[in-house]
Amino acid sequence: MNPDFLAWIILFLPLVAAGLITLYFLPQRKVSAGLSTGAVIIGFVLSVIFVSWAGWQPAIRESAATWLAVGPLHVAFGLRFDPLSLLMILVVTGVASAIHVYSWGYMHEDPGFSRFFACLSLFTFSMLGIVLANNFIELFIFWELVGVSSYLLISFWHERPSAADAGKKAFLANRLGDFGFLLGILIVWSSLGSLNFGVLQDRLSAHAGALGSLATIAGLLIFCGAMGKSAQFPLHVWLPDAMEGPTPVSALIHAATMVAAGVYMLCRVSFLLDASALEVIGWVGGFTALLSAVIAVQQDDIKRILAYSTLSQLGYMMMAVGLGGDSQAMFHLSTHAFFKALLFLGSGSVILALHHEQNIWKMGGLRRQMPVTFWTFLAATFALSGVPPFSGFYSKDSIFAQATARHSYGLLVLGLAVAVLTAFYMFRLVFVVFLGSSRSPACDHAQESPPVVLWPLRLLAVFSIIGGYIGIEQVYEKQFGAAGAGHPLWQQLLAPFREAPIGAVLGILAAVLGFAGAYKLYSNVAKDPLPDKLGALSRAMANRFYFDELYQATVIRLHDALASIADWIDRWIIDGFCVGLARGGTDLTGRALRLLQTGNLQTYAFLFALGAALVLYLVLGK
Amino acid sequence: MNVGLGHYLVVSALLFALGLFGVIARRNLLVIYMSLELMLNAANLALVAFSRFTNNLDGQILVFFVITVAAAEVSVGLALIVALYRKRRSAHVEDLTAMKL
Amino acid sequence: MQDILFYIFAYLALQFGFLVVANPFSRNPVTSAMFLVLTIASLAGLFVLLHAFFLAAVQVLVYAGAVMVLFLFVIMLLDLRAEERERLRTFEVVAGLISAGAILFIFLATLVHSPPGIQQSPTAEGGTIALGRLLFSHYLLPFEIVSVLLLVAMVGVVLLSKKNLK
Amino acid sequence: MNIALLSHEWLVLLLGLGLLLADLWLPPAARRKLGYVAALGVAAILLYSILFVRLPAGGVEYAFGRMYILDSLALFFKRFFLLAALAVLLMSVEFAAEIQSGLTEYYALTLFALAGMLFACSANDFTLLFVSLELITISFYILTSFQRARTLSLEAGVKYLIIGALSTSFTVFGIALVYGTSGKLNFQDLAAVAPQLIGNKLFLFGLLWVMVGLGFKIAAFPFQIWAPDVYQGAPSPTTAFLAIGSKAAGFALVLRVLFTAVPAITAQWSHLLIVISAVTILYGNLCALPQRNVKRLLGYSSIAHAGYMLLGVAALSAAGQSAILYYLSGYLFTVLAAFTVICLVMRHAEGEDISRLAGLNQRSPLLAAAMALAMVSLAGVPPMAGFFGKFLLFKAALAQGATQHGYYWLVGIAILGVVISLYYYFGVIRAIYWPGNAPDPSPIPVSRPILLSIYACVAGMFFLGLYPNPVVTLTSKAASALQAETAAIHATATLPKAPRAAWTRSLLGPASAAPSRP
Repeated sequence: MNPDFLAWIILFLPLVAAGLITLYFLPQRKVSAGLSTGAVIIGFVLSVIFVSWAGWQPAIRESAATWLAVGPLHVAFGLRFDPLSLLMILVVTGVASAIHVYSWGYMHEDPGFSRFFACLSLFTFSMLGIVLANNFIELFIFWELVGVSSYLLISFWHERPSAADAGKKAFLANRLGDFGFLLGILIVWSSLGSLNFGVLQDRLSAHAGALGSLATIAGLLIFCGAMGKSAQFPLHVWLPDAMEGPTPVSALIHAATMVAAGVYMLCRVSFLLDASALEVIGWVGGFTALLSAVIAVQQDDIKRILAYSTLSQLGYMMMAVGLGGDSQAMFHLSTHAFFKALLFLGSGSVILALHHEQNIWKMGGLRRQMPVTFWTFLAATFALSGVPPFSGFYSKDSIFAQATARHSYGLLVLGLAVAVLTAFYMFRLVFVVFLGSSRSPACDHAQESPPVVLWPLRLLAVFSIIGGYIGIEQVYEKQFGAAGAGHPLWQQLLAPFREAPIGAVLGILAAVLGFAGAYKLYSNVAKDPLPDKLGALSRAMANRFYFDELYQATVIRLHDALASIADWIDRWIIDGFCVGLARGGTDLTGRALRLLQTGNLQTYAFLFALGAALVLYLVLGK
Repeated sequence: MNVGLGHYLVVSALLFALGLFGVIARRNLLVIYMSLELMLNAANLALVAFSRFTNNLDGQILVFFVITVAAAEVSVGLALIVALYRKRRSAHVEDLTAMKL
Repeated sequence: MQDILFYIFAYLALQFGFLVVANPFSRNPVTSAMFLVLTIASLAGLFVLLHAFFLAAVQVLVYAGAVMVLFLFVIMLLDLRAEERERLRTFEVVAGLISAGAILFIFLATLVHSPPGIQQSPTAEGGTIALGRLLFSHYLLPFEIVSVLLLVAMVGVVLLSKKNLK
Repeated sequence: MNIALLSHEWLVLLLGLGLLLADLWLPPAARRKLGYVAALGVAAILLYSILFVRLPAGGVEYAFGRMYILDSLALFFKRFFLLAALAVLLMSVEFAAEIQSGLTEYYALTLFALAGMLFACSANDFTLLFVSLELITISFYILTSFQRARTLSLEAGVKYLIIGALSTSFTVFGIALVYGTSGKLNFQDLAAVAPQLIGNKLFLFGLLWVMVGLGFKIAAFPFQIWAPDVYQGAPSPTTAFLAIGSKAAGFALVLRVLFTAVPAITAQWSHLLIVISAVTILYGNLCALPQRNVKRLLGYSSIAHAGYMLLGVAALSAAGQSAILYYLSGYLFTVLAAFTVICLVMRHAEGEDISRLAGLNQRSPLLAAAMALAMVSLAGVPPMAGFFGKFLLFKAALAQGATQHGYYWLVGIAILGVVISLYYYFGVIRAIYWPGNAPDPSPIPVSRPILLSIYACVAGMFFLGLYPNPVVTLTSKAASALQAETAAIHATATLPKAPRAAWTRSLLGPASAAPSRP
């Protein structure tokens, strides 16, 4: 049997599960969950088997069936196997498996249990489709399917108006980007005459300037699609609202799948992007990273902090793409998938324990009641902040190294600033939620989550720790050329210091700086007994206090102000004004135009005759 | 000046314009309907004139069809107006604005 | 002689047509209907001048005879005394003048720009035999369709004007 | 002359007459079921058409002296109309309670309108065009005003009647001018002389007014003004048939006239077509935005969809024409699904406000899903049919962009229209799934035939969106017929008179001399 067959099974298993659940098993909760989870776990196992058979060969292979032939346009429904897609199916099925298992515990009480799993399976199917697609049309269709299924998931609790609105907002923002994307696809098709990625790459490498003057526009239009899906400025408004969905959905959307799709797609078609398009992409990414990191500092809702953190990390990935570092972007995407899924599932565990409390100032001291959640969350925090030897350090460092190599010092500084902020807000979160003493009675009675929730956390924690040096980057480098030779594990552990010492050291410094800031501010804010004991201490402590206040007065004030401004811009200018103006404008035009429709027959006859005269004039008047 | 095709066309166009004016300016449905008949007659005149001057009887056949169709249309239209009058006690156009915007 | 007759019939048709749509003395639909009969009769005269004898007869029989009688029946049936007070409104008159004028202007300009350039001596005779032959040979299909159309109209009229709904 | 050539039309007419006759003997209680008989009959004709009707080797056959044409385009449309009528008839049976009198006549008139459409798509001559258009239009006048007890229905009927008659007079005047300047009524004969008439403004004048009449049928700007009122007031099955059948018949004739009769002139009208298409799209979508009545909303949306399809006309290419046919196929399933749901949900309600859809999800999950999918497809979201149709249309227009940049603008505006339309389509979906308290929480019974019809529509939407290849092959073959036949005729001989004489003789018998036509 042709092993390619396995890949088709991997792709369609979740769809079959979703179909079976909707058609037959909606009342049987256990069966639906079992089907859905089984499909994705089997998918993961099959992916491992398939990958071990296919190997990480850079050779590009496809498995295709003719799907559409319109004149010169020949579109096949095909799967593309190269290191990029193979690794991604591992990541997607892996992370999705963990989330499915976790959902079994998390959603247990929900009446829409079966429906939830059906949507989850549909979502997994669409995401796998994006990863495996071998041409633009197929990609676009799965791309839209992801949009639809995310709409279903975000507005899963559709009886809440806020959830329904969030779903609609996500869908519309995505569609706005997608139309640019579709236009870009059409331009590429009309100038290069094919939609297959392999063929496109060949044609472009044969004639570098084949796209001509349209190259930049096409690149930017394609980036529009990524902007919507990966929530880049100014289309980022939907992502924080998308927190209205159940927590496993947030984890799925934020970690390996939906938002990653934009970055993945750009890497998939990076050969289409020319220098000026890349420049724009890089700076949009950098700006998004900074903006959302600043906003994250001001948030009190645990899931919102993580949402803005996702935005900011996506900004990193976009920045890497803009710097021409596709393998670095994908590397960060992969490690981010693990630790961000972990963070979300950890926060879900906390929220569950506190009976759906999401405000971090009503938490505290959860370290004792929830040790597993705490330690895994901490591991993810270290990874996100870029502390060696956690995975995030390696991937983030590779981006800094790329910036240094490209002499893009502007973006490097931006990236470092974001790194400082990242460490700051993440440790603030850890200090407030897990350390210190409890701030509400719920915290005292909190209990560790059931094992079905904890095992996914443990599994993801392992990957968040070791993800940086198990060869992920090497796989991507095989895809994008410049493959380094495989190194033993211990050498990879130290690789950043050997290959790009400046970036590595600066990265660690940034993390330390952020940590120090958070420690100074937030270990005091908590009602720890520690400050009381040390309160008797003399000048040194007073000085320290004074320093803290200074810090508070200047840096944090400024910080606060900046954050509020950014938040304000986000809320009013982008979300309110621009979107509002566009909506209001069209609405008004609609109402004005409708006045023509007076309902009076004579007016109708008049307009009809006038129209006939107009048409005559347009043609004969010349 | 000899009367030619052009003359007939001008008369036909004038009649057409008169009918159009009536459709737009009058408010009684019956009169509007008569104006529409006027427009159709204008078109018929043009067809007959063309038929005569191009030595081709197809135009006259077409007029035959137009007259038949117009008769059918008139009967349906008048029945409709009667039905509406029974319901609303009015054959005025302004009373027909339940649906708008 | 024929030219003079053309001018007479054309003038009559236009004059009566004007009285149909914009009679300055009466807004009564009956008056409009009567003038429409006269317009149609004048047009029949023009048809005769164009040697369309059969159509001239049909015009008088079907249009002036049948269709207009139908109109008059309906007017009597509806008892539209209130309609007599209908006034023309400025807006509607202006709207009508603008659109009808625009279309007329464009048509005349077109006619001047490209006059129909057929100047051979007209010979077509619209006799009953010639038309009948054509109608039942080449134009048999539309003829049959029109018969269906008349059936449709009949069914529709019966349904729409039936007194009781059950 | 092959009698079997017109078999679709004959059979449909016979079915309609049979229904009218059956009505005389049947007890009133059984009349409702006659709708199923009609539907069954249409299904049988459709089956017959698919199984037994084959085109000859040349791909085209003529009748009545090339007045009637049967080619792949006509056959495509005939099956299309039969399918549409089938669903509409099933819908009518559900709607029967709302029609006080003349139920059988309602079915029969639907069939006669269908016959008109079948003739229209085979029209190869202005006479047949006029007569078949009138058959459709007059049937629709009656069908629109069928609910005599409802003032709205009568008002819609009168509005449709007056504007329709206005458009008829324009069309007839247009035909007169075309005929007078060219001396031809046959499309292919016209194609031979049209290139010499490019400069003749009187000819262009006539042609434009013929297009005014067709523009009225498809509800293109600036002749769209009647559509919302009529869609709103007409009985729901009529609205569905109007949205699908009447519009498609209009497009069939637009394609025949523009691309068979006067391709040389159409080629010069790209500007006009681009402007009309763009304005139609914007008008329909913008006006639909603040709309609360679902049927009226679909009326405006149908204007917008006419605009999208005009994009394919404006593209002036076989790809564009094929895309129109594809789009129509998707539109068929989508609109039928939407109207079937509206018909079932709103049949007892006056005023089809969107809020009436609230709680539909609880009342009937199947109807809710069908309606939501239809809206998604109308909005052009993959993987539904609407997406692929739009994709093909945009692609066809962009392919012409190199020659004229207006096409880029047109596609840009069309995409803008799509984005605007999302708001109101999702408003409908939102209303369906909005929890709130439903005005009438009782579950909606769905009969078996309607169930079948809805399943078929949903399957069609998915099929056209997911596996377009078979239909694309079909539509591109049908579209290629438009010009190929003209070319074939003018290549073989100068034969405008030959077939006519032969057929006349065969009818009148050898004894009668063929009349010498002056």
